[in-house]
Amino acid sequence: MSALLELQNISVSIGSAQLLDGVSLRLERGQTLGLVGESGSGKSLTAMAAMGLLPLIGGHVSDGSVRFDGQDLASLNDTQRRALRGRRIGFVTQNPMTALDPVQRIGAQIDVVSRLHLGLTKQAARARTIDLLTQLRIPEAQAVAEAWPHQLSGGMKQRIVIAMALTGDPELIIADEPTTALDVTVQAQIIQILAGLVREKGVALLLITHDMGVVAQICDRVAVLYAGRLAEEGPVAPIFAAPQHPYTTALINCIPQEGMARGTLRGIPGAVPSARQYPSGCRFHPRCTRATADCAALTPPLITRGDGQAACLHLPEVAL
Amino acid sequence: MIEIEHLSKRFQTGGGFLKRPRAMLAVRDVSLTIAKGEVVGVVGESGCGKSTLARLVLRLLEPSSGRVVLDGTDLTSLTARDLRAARKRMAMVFQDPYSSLDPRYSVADVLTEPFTVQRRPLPPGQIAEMLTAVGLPTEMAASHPHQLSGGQRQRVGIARALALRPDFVVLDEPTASLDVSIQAQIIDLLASLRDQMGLTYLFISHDLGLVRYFCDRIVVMYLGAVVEILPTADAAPRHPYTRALIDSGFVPDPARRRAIAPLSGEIPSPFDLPPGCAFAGRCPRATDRCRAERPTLDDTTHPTACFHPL
Amino acid sequence: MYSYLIRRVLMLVPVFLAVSLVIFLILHFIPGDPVDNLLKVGSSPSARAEIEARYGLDQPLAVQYGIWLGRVMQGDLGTAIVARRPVADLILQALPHSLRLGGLAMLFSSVVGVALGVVAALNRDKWPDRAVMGGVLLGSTMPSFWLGLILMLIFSVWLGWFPVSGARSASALVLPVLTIGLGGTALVARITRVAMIEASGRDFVTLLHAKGLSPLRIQLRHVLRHALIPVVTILALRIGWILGGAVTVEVVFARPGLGTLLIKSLSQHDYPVVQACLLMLAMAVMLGTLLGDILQAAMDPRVRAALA
Amino acid sequence: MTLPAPIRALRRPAGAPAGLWLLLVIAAAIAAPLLTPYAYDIQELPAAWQPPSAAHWLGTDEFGRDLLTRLIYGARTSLSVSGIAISISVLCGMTLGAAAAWFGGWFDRAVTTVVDLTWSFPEILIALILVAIIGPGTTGTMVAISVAYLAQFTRLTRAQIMTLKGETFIEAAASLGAGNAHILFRHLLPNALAPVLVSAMLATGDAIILEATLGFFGLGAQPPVPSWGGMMSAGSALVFKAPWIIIFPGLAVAITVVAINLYGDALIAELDIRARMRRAV
Amino acid sequence: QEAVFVLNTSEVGAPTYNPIKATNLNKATTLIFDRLVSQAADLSYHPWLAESWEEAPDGMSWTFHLKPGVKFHNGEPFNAATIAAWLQIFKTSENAYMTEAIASVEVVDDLTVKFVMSRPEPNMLYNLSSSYMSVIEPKSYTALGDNYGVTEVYGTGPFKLESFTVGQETVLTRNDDYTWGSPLAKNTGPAHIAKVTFREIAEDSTAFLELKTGGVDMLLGVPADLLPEVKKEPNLAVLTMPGQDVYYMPINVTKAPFDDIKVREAVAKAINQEEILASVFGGVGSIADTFLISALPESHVSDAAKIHYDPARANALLDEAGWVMGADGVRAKDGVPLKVSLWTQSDSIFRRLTEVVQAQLKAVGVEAEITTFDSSMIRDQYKTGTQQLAVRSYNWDNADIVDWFFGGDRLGYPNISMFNDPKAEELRKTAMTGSKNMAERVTNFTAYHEYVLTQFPMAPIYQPVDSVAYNADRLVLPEVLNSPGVGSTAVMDMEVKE
Ligand SMILES: Nc1ncnc2c1ncn2[C@@H]1O[C@H](COP(=O)(O)OP(=O)(O)OP(=O)(O)O)[C@@H](O)[C@H]1O
Ligand SMILES: Nc1ncnc2c1ncn2[C@@H]1O[C@H](COP(=O)(O)OP(=O)(O)OP(=O)(O)O)[C@@H](O)[C@H]1O
Ligand SMILES: [Mg+2]
Ligand SMILES: [Mg+2]
Repeated sequence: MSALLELQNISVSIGSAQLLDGVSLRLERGQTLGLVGESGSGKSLTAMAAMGLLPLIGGHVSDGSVRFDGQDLASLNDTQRRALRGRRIGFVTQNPMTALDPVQRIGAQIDVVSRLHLGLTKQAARARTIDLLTQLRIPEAQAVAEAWPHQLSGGMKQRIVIAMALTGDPELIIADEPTTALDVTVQAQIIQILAGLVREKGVALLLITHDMGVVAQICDRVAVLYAGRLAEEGPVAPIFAAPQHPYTTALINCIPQEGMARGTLRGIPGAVPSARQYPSGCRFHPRCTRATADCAALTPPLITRGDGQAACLHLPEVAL
Repeated sequence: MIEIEHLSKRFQTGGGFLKRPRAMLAVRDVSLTIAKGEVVGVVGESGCGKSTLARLVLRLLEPSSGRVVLDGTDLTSLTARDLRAARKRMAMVFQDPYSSLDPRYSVADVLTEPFTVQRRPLPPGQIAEMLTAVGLPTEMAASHPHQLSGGQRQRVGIARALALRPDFVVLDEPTASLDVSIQAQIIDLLASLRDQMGLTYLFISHDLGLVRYFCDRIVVMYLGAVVEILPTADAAPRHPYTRALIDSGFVPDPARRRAIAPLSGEIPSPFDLPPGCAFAGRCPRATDRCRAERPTLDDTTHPTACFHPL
Repeated sequence: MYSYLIRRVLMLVPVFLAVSLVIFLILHFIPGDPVDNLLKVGSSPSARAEIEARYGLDQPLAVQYGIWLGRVMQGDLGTAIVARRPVADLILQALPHSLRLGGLAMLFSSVVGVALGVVAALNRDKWPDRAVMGGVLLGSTMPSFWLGLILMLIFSVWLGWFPVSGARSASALVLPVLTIGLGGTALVARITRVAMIEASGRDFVTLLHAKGLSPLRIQLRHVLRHALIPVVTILALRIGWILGGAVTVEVVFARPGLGTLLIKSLSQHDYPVVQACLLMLAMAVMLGTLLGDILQAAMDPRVRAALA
Repeated sequence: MTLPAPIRALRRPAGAPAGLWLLLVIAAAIAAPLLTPYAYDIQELPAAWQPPSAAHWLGTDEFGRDLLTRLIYGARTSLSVSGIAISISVLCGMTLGAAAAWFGGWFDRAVTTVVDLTWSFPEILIALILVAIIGPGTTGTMVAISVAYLAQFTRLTRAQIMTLKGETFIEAAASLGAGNAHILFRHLLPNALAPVLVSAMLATGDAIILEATLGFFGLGAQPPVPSWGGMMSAGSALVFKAPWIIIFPGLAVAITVVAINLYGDALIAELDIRARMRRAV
Repeated sequence: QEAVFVLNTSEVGAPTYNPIKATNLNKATTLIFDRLVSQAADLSYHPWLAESWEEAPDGMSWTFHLKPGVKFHNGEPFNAATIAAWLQIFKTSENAYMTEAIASVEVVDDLTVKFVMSRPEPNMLYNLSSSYMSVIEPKSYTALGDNYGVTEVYGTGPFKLESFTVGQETVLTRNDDYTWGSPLAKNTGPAHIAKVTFREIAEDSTAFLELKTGGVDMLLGVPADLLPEVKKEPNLAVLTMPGQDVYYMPINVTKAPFDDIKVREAVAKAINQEEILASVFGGVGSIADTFLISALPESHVSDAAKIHYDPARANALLDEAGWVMGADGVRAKDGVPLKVSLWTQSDSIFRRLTEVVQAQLKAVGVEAEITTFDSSMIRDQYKTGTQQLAVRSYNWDNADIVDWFFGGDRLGYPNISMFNDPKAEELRKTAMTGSKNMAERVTNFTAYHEYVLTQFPMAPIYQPVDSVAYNADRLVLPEVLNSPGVGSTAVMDMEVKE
């Protein structure tokens, strides 16, 4: 069975800057793929590429292909691509506070999706909206549909955005850091909802997050991005048990764990390089504890290991 | 060393021409003692009054009632002039490293400012020394904030806070806007500085995991009030809210997956709190009593404001 | 909402008092005595006193203000000293001309300005954007009297399409409306463009795209709607500007109107008329802000919520 | 090391020609006597009304005076009057705005109310009334222009300081024990300066138009001193007979103001203060 | 038949059609009101509302026989009682001096009145032909108060007021009952034109453009500098008549340095009238070398008294007065530079004229600083008496204007020169009240005028011609125009081509 979403070795450029370099991802139906990495590593760009929305920010896929259900997005025309968005691919943004049109009522913002993609009448669309809101355990769905965005709390808004993503009955949901702006208790609610969708509706979920905890708890696979390149990708359990890439190790070690003694947290020295000055060779080498002279000189290839892949010169498969 | 006694802060907003203002208690009757060398954490969700508490403690805001005593001096009754002098002994690191540095100031200017405002001579080599102490290259002295990354800025902010060698530092979510990787660096730095300089910290965060890693004692706040004070970082929680906070965290270990059991219900508006326990609406253990009567911290070694502690 | 409206209208009262006081006081600092205009040369002090008494000029300033304000409240704007007729008559004669000119100019600026702003925003950084913004910049930097004269030279003198001056036919409105309107168009186009571009970058627009809506629909139905909020607010705030811009243009095109009346009365030191003209303009400004606030509240539920 | 922003702005696409034009105009204004063989005030009545020619590149006016010469000298008047007026306005406006933002309370409310009101009135009206009070001439024009723009700078400064007051670095300074004076003079005002100065520059453009308009009403610089507005005013009477008399000064105003705007935009981009300028409107 | 006329710029803004209260009346006034006496182009007097009149041989009484059947616009009859009431009201007028010599008015019968004089008044007929002595309707005048002439006005003239917007336009409609026109016109009975609109346009050039583009039919005043432009247009015609204006430079004799008669004479003779005539006025009109228009016999003063451009004398006088030429071309005395103020009004022709005057003064070392005032405001400024030099003009066709502008009892305004000379006052008294007949009056006024000239309270500059421009495709003007200007007489014979 072919993957539902497949990024094949894609590169993304905005203007003259190449911001993503040879990223490949696979997401099967019913699976959850976590995409992690520090800020600025290219997670959102990857999501935009998958949505075909790069032109919005002035970017384009300069190499490789994005395939949805076997179809190359590049081979579709605008109308066909639009027919996918909102219908077969749902999108959940990072900040629910700004994701809703502040001058339109909640209901109307959801209705439009089913009217556009499912061809429902006004009444039918509203019925569907109410139904969805109820499914997401939103109390007084009727009233909420008539409310203005500013009248709702952050967690509620994020649920509305999810409802919007669900309206077209999508096969894939792309969620770009859906909980970062929310309080921890609300964060748990939202993650639970997303995980439930995968479980109950069998949708595939591309979950962008910076929280390794979330990945560990609900993802099937995880992809680690660093400075526009894929560092490591594979099923969650083996990666957490034995990360192949020093960056993955470092990321996991950044999280204070229960029982850790004070002063043992190390973090990753330095900062993510900006796209204009990516280091040569392995882009992680300036911050890597295991870096050697080779790391600065050679670009590590993406090596397939078992069910996953990683790009590090220190992997045993890499013959120097 | 620090005694916080019945501190409260009332905010009024929205008053205008022919319009009645609305009032809320951002901090409600908070009392707390911090011993020298201790690291006390404050956790709570957004808007529960953590930052307000921090400002009140340093008297960057005038409290509506209550007092703060630092080593026997009542900060709340000091004159403006004495207060300014007293500021040598205490400092604050701010949440947002982007707006906490004057964009027109170079790093050197930022680090000189504490000496200027306290009318103290700047010891030679001091700036380089401070930069080194927070792990920044000395060349960075000439840089301006816009040339620095978030982590670097926060280091500059820490260096500025420590410039006058205070003994008490309030850290208001110093890592909230940073990446986890950078957060770990900063926490690490704060820990080592504390060891070197014998600092006392009031550490504010919304991340219970982080607080449990970093602090000796933990104050849990909910809607302006303290609901529990964990005597040690690994003490088992007694308040259902603390429990919920712990359960909301995701353990970064796929081997220890567990069902997510989030709280239901919404946080009430601080402008019209229910008469009883503020958490009652979301609490799985809530009873009619909780909804009618407001619990206070009990007098145990593990103070908890709950009628039905765990 | 209604309580807000009432509050907002009540709020105009102190503002109106402040404005009227300022207008009243300012004019008393203007040198030159209108009474001189009325007096026969070499007339006796008693004749002067009589005239001063007739116009209330012999009272203390505070009393004069009180009397004046009281009369204004009753719609009595006094008698023009030079033109010797009720100021209200003069104002009523002038006002329709100014309103017609100002209203049309406003309409022109908003319609054309929004259209140009949209075109520019949709073609951001491409040639239509550059052309529109360039033209708009030039339009807003030409002194309006100059623009008026040049338009008059081209369209009236050389081409003979429109009358040179006056207000005797509808076609006489074309050039003055254009002259004032071009400045406003520039402003509106610029705000529209910036507001559209700014709104396009907002998260909810990304989400609209993600919902599969067509880009044109997003721009025109959603983004433009947002962009119009600042445009409407600023336009309403600029009512005073438009009427003020009418001053020079009315003079250039020798049109009757508040502007011409104001300039004339100002030079004749005809206090009551100047006061009335300024009061009219101030009222227009106040109503403009009121209208702006109301429209903003109507267009933006967040504003409504903040006000309620 | 990076160059100062005004110079960096010159390297932007629109900033370059705009900046050069402004430099040219300023240089010409300063070096006026050296640039032209004619005097601005000597009448040559038989040579009146000449269209542009080799001897008089822009033609002559109704007194046979060389228009180019008068245009250059007019730049002196227009630029200096608007420049000085705006400088005064900025000084007073900053003081007033800073005081209002700083002291708050009834003082702030009073200032805001008055300022908002005057701000809603077109500058030309305010200026016309003031000139009527002070009397025509350069001094009157300068005072009128500075008062007309006072509201703008007061508002802007106040808005800037109000925003800045909420910035954490102000609180940080206070937490170090900084006094009011330090915060005001070392943080708030320096940070408010860039937007205020840039908008002062843009306002100078508007002031040139305003000066020209007052000149058109015969209230600006008095003859024979040339000013762009005065020249247009004189030329307006016979625009159909000698259009060049009014066309060139009008173009001078328009181009100069365009240049000021373009250069100002470049400066705003270079200083990265667009958002701050917009917020303050 | 409708026509649109544009009033002369000097008449713009006239606030009222009340001839009693007005200080500035426009041409439309002459269509609303009739006068007792009409004046022909040769300045002779002819009947109008008065069919005939007799002056007593000693000049101590006048008897007027009124035209029967004349009615005001509001239906009131015109008769001897009207005259008595009107002259009673006229006593309160700004121009009451015109009837000063009338001691009382006797109603002889319905159509006969007799003026009993307190002294002979040789100027009587002139005064009665002046538009300020337009015959008003006394009843409505009293009833309307300040509104008379503004909202409503009733005269006996060939046109009725339909609407009046100050500073904008006045619309008149034909008085269909009118049969009592002045015999100077061919048509004495209702006018040919049914409706006349008088527009007020402050800028001469705008008015010209309106005429050129067909927006209006006639300009009642065309400044000399526009005449060449008008003549270029094939469809426009110009009618030129002797003018009644004089442009001059008043000199304030009380303000240093002009308290020194030498300096006054110097600046007066520094004005190059020929150059101004040629350059500013395109050679149309003539120079002025006395204070009066040359059509008046009183302007024939001795050559010595006439004031002509004489730079050598100007320089010599200034040297003599102690003002030494400095290196910068400005004279100075005791370290004080010879800087004086030069006021003018904002109308473009004045601004241009003044700039030339400024340059001419500069040529003899006098630096004049121009201040421009709005034309309606400058009068207040004169009243302050702080002026030094000014450039202005007046429009009058009687020698008594010398009295008006130089009478010692009118200092400030209208006596801008602040001239108050004992000898002049004596001559003035004789001229104004001491003449028994016209010939005597001319002699007395000439002497008074001549003396005033020798004291240099002003410098005469220029006398324009009166030019009217009209659209020949639209208007037909009578071949001969038997009146001093385009007024009622001309309009009666005017026709519009359809
Ligand atoms: N519109 C744009 N123009 C230029 N560069 C951009 C643009 N958007 C993103 N970038 C750059 O692309 C890189 C990756 O950005 P992206 O937003 O994908 O990061 P991210 O991983 O989503 O980070 P975060 O966790 O902060 O959301 C960054 O270096 C960023 O500076
Ligand atoms: N100056 C102020 N005026 C009015 N209300 C205020 C003010 N400062 C804070 N508040 C209100 O007080 C409450 C507590 O705010 P505070 O900033 O202390 O919360 P916090 O716990 O620090 O939140 P966060 O995690 O978002 O920083 C909030 O509801 C806030 O809106
Ligand atoms: Mg992102
Ligand atoms: Mg906070």
